[in-house]
Amino acid sequence: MSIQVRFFASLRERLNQPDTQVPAQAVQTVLDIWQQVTGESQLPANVLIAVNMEYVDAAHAVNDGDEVAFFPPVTGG
Amino acid sequence: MSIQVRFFASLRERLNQPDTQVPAQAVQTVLDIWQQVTGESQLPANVLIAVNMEYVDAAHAVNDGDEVAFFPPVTGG
Amino acid sequence: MRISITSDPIEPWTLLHEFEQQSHLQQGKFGATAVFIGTMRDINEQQQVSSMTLEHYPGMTEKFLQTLADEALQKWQLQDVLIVHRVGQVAPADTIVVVAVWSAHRAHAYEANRHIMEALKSRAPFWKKEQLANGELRWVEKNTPGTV
Amino acid sequence: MRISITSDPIEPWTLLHEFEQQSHLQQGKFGATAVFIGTMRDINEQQQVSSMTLEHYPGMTEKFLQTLADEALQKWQLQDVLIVHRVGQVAPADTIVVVAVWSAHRAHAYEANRHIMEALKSRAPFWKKEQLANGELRWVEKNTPGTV
Repeated sequence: MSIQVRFFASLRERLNQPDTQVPAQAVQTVLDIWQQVTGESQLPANVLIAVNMEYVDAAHAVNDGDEVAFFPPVTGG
Repeated sequence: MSIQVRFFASLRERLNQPDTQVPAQAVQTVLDIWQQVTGESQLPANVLIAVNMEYVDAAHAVNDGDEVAFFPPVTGG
Repeated sequence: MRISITSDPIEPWTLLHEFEQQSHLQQGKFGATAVFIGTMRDINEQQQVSSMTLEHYPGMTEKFLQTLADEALQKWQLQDVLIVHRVGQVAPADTIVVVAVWSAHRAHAYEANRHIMEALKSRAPFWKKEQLANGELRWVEKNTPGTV
Repeated sequence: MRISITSDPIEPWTLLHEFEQQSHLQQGKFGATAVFIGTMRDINEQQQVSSMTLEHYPGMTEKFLQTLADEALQKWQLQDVLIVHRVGQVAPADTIVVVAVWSAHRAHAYEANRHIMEALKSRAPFWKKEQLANGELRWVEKNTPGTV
């Protein structure tokens, strides 16, 4: 019963945080996950969030089995 | 002492008018040339005009040695 | 820069590849290439078209396209411009026009390419005469609009 | 339609030529092809760049681009869409992205191509990390704007 948490690019480097898992019962929203994993109370304004590979905002509810990703502004193309 | 007059595409076919020359002293403007060569008093609104390969309007003055061209709306590309 | 009017078939991808090799374009300096290719369709105004003849005004057409390219180089930050247009007898699926621009950034490439195509479509002296599948000949009277 | 993320070098003109041969595109049916090619420059933010690593989010990036192409096919009258994006280690002058669309008329081709590129630039999960000529590594923080 867990949620997969991933970090990408400069955010992964800044946090020095490898991909991890959190117990599903410990969190209700994306923001809860951020706070629990990073210890930071605020989600920086420019951090993007995806749940199950779709963009969401920080208030999005999370469920067991979800994959939650945090990443900086994208710079492809 | 003459002005070269050219017609293109559907306009050339409609008028059945080959390229020709008019004496420079007989005309002052593009419209004069049109009237003299075609016998039509009005220049149709959609006819485009070039003098020496630059777009002009019907009131444009013409001079000895000029090349004056009349053509329909363009359809390239 | 290359401005060319040709009665030979145009193979756009080969043309573009060779132009990049031969032009003064410097490797690593351009970040954005915008290309438009116009191709003859086999249907127009709901009728089957067998072939088409493209007429132009030799001298003026080249001059017009050259001025267009010069103005685009002034207005946008472009590193190179290519305009190639077919004339004479063409068949469905033949390439009619290739416009390509190279720039550091995409906004300039997109804007310049579209501007060149709209000006070419509305002002460059070319005329199309279609031969329909039923044998009829007809002049194309106007181009399709440049907006959706 | 083809959506592809690749760590192999992209040769854009060969790619486009082969795609036209292999796709379901019907000869004589499309009149407008709009192509954008993004290429790595050797300078960024006034500094010389030696190489770059492109990271992506495997799974999400493909899904995002697929949705983007599907939506473009819904919104505009397109006959085909190609999106190819490089990842991994790239060098100056390497092709990073190719976006191509085929349509009956130019307005749809231009609009769709630019829309796809703007959405890709602003939302597709890719990240660039540059290695500068002085040895420094730095993440690219944001893309250049899509307007002149």
